[in-house]
Amino acid sequence: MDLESLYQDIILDHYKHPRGKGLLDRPMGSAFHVNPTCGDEITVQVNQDPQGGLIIGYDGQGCSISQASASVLVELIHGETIEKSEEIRKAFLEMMHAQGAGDPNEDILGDAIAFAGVAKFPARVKCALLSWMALQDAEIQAGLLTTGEGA
Amino acid sequence: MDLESLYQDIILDHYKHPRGKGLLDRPMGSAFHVNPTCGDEITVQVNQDPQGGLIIGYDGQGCSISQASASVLVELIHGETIEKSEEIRKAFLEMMHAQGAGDPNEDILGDAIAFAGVAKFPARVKCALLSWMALQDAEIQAGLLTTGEGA
Amino acid sequence: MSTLDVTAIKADFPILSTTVRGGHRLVYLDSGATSQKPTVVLDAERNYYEQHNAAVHRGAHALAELATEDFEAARVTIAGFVGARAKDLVFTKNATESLNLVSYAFSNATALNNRGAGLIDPRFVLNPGDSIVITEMEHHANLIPWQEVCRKTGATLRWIPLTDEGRLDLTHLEDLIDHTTKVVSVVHQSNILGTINPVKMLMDRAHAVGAIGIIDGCQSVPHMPVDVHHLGADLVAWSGHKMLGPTGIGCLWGTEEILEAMPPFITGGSMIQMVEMEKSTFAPPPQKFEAGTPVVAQAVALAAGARYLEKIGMSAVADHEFELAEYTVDALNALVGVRIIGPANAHERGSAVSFVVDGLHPHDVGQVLDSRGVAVRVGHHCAWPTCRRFAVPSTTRISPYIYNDTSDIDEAIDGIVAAQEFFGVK
Amino acid sequence: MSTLDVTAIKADFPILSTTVRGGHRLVYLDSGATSQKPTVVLDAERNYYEQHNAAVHRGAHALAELATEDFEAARVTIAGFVGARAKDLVFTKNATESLNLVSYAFSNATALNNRGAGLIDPRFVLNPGDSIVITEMEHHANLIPWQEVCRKTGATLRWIPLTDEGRLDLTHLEDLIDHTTKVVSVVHQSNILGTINPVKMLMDRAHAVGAIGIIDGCQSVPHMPVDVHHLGADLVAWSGHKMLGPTGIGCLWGTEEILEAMPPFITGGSMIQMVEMEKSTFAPPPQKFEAGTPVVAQAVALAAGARYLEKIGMSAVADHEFELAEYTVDALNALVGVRIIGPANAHERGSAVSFVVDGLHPHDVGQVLDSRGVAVRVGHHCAWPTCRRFAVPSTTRISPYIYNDTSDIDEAIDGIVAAQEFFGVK
Ligand SMILES: Cc1ncc(COP(=O)(O)O)c(C=O)c1O
Ligand SMILES: Cc1ncc(COP(=O)(O)O)c(C=O)c1O
Repeated sequence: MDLESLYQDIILDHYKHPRGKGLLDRPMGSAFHVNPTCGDEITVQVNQDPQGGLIIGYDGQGCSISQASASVLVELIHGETIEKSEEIRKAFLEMMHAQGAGDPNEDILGDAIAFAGVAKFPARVKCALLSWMALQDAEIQAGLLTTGEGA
Repeated sequence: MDLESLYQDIILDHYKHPRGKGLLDRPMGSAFHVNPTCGDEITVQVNQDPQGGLIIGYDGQGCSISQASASVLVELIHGETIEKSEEIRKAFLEMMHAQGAGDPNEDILGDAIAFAGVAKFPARVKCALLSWMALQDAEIQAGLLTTGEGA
Repeated sequence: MSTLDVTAIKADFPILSTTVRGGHRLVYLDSGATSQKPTVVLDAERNYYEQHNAAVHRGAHALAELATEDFEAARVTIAGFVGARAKDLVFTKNATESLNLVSYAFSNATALNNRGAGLIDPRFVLNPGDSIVITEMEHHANLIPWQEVCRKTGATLRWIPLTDEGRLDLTHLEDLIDHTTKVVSVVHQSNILGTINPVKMLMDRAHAVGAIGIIDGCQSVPHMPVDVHHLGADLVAWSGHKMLGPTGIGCLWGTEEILEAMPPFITGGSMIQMVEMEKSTFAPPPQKFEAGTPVVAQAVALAAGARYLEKIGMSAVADHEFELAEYTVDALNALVGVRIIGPANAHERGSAVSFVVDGLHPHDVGQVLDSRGVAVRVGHHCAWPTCRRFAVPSTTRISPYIYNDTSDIDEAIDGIVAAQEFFGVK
Repeated sequence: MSTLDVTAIKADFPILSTTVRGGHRLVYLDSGATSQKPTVVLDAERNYYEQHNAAVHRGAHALAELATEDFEAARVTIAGFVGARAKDLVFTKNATESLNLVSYAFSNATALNNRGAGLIDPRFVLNPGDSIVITEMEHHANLIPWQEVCRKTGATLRWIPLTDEGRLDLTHLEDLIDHTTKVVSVVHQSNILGTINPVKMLMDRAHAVGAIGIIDGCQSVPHMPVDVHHLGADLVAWSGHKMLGPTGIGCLWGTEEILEAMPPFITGGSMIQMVEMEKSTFAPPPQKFEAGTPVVAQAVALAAGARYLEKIGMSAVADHEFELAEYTVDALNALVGVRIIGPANAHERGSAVSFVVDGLHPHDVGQVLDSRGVAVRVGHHCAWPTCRRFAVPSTTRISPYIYNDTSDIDEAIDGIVAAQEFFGVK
């Protein structure tokens, strides 16, 4: 097995140098998710600026994949509209469920495209998705999204 | 398979012409047993005459083996002392658990020796033992036997 | 004419070419109790152990991934077999556990509610005055759990009585299933009488009074096309070993909504979300109901059994069984001194046919058949109250499956006549 | 020097000669989760289906007799493996069910008692003020069932805390297990820490205060000689799949007296004495606890596994594991940046060894090992509170068995170093 296809340099870089880690002061929405099989934890929070741009905060502990994924999430979603955020989130989910097949859109996914290799490791897909699931819940809690939308 | 080795003539005869069937007026001990897999039922009752001889009554419904066995039981136990009754009961149990091997004592078992063939059919052993188990319980209830003795 | 190639099917079941009782060809007519297993099922189980065996849902290594994939793929297949989604299918060890899982939802919810322990769905809380409705033809597995729930909660058990021909007597249905009713749990196809019940109507009636509707599909899922969505039930239970699968696996299908609402039954590892010494939270269904190491190899093997049945086609299976039912019923009706317990015609009935022989005890009938290599079941078939209803201590039951043809039924019929002759009741 | 011929043993396990992740020899070090199966076990299961399969305890035909004999002979073998009598051994689907069977004895007895439903043994009735004592190193299977019992009855859950080296802190034992205590349920050998607990002393303390003593033997029965009578417990639970057996079978041993006294758990067919629509009475143990079609083929296969282990000899197995434990602990202690969670020496511990690597998450350690063909478990090992106690989110665990030797441990150690290098934490 090719460890490098899983642990792309971008992932290791985000893992070692997480972007935008930290919680918000008074979040509109906040969601805490755990991976019940390994105990990894993540809290994702959202606010919205007056122009409709999302403000994302997060904190957590876990493996390289889950932490790097959260860092990439902030980089991609921070400042975007809720519509754009949904577009990115759905593209990420689709990529992670494609088991390594599919044709992820680099324009939308940016650095997140590095996670395409993770999709080949079913046990790690959950790690990569942890923060994205929490994001959705935080957005629902903030009233920016209605339940069940997309998923 | 040899049906005749199971259904000895003696057994069929007892089945068709049960000896001493009927319940006692005021039994000292009475036990009702069922075979939970097929619903066969038997009630065995005991009294003791002034000389210490056992008086047995019974009623029941079930297959040829269980009913013939009860009839043989009455024939063997009726009028015997409790000690003799125990000797016979234990010899019968031993024969039924010998799976067709062993060397049953015809002097003690009389007609009951015909059940030696039944011991080769595990599913029918329970049928043959039904009344004998009830006998033991009835004797315990009558105070003629203490719990756990023998079994 | 049956569309099934029974000779070819028989060849797929190694045990059916064995002999018993000193050289007699095995004529297996006890599939209502448990079915035999085709080679593909045995191979699937063995291959799993020899190639992929590992703990599922837990490991991150290669084998654990393969084992998890096998297990969840099996869930998709078995759910698909009854028209369901994988996430609505719970694996248990047998149908009995499936039904207990449901009955315990009620006793657990009631106990928790009585102690004020959290938010409990009121549909599962039972009080004295509430009623649970079953039928007089239930297998013990769909009777005793409800008796126990009643003992623990004070609810009352009611049952739909039977007509003399072995069908549900629906005369007083509106009084039996009324506003006090919180559970209606009925067998789809009786394992002792063979009767096929109008379950959709009963489930609709259950829902009309706000009760939860449960179906025991043990004898229907293996024998006819079943789409859980057409049954109208909230929950359907059945067993793997009666549909070509191994022992040790049962199924419970439920609507997403009901499975979410039900409290867990067996608790422990793999069914949790978060655990502290003081308290835990639970995973969503189906995991919530699958505590501990699940029945992985059994699921993989059962999926192979489901695929085998699908290849034959469940409509073809049902047609075949209808023919066998008709043939058996006609043959038994033609015998002097033999009485069918249950519908004496093939209308709305399965191929399991119970009967009694005048002057002969079922054990003795079964013994004579057995001496000829014919395996049938004798006893109360875990439906003792049904026997009582028909005033018989027990019955003899012929229950064929896809690997039986009319020649097997003939063997049984010949055996019955032989028994009558042997015991001199003819 | 190990007395086990590991090369010969390996050859009996087909899966151990497969390769994973593109040609790597499989180094299976996840036996704490589930063991692999030798050919004799797979053969036993298959032969059962191909030659004897039928419903047990129910039929009167030839196959039913053979199947029943197989099943009950398996019970004798498996009971004998732990020095017990067959009649005191109950088959379940896994250890989790075994432990739930016990915990439900308490919640069921309490519910029945609260409704005045019959004569209930007061030892099983729990009230607010009563306590249940476990340890801080329990598997979720011996934690959550008791949490649930407490939620349903108002009893209080207490636990024996741990020392920093991963042993029970018995300082306040007399206060923890006191006159309020009705249950003491402890793990014999921890699946996460490897610690072997002084269970006899704990059971004696339980009995001194009149509590019922229960042992989770999941990680001891497969790994050392266990005679249930020497443990001093009332009940011992374990799983088949961790001792060479198939998935889908668990065991519960109990003293005759306790099994008689406990109310049933799962109810239905085959566990009854007499059934009417209104009420039922139950069979004596073990049948009372085995409702429905039992795990027949699984019992037959597990018996073959037990015989395989007996042939090796459980003392030899324990010696072998002690050596592997010592070797593993020493090797891990010698690594820079690696910390063992649990006893860091081989005294009173099993061969399952958990550890964390500074700067590396267990998932990532496991992934690197996996890429080299080494299968270990990462996560909280269903003992989440134990992880919390040691302030780690999860651990990596090496857990060998009879088919592993020191060369397998070496592969794991090399993999850990490789992981440190890959992630640049060394
Ligand atoms: C100590 C311990 N207890 C209980 C269990 C639960 O066993 P099972 O999953 O077979 O029910 C396990 C294994 O997972 C264990 O290691
Ligand atoms: C109608 C019916 N319900 C329930 C059961 C119980 O199934 P199991 O024994 O597999 O739990 C059976 C079979 O025995 C059955 O025929």
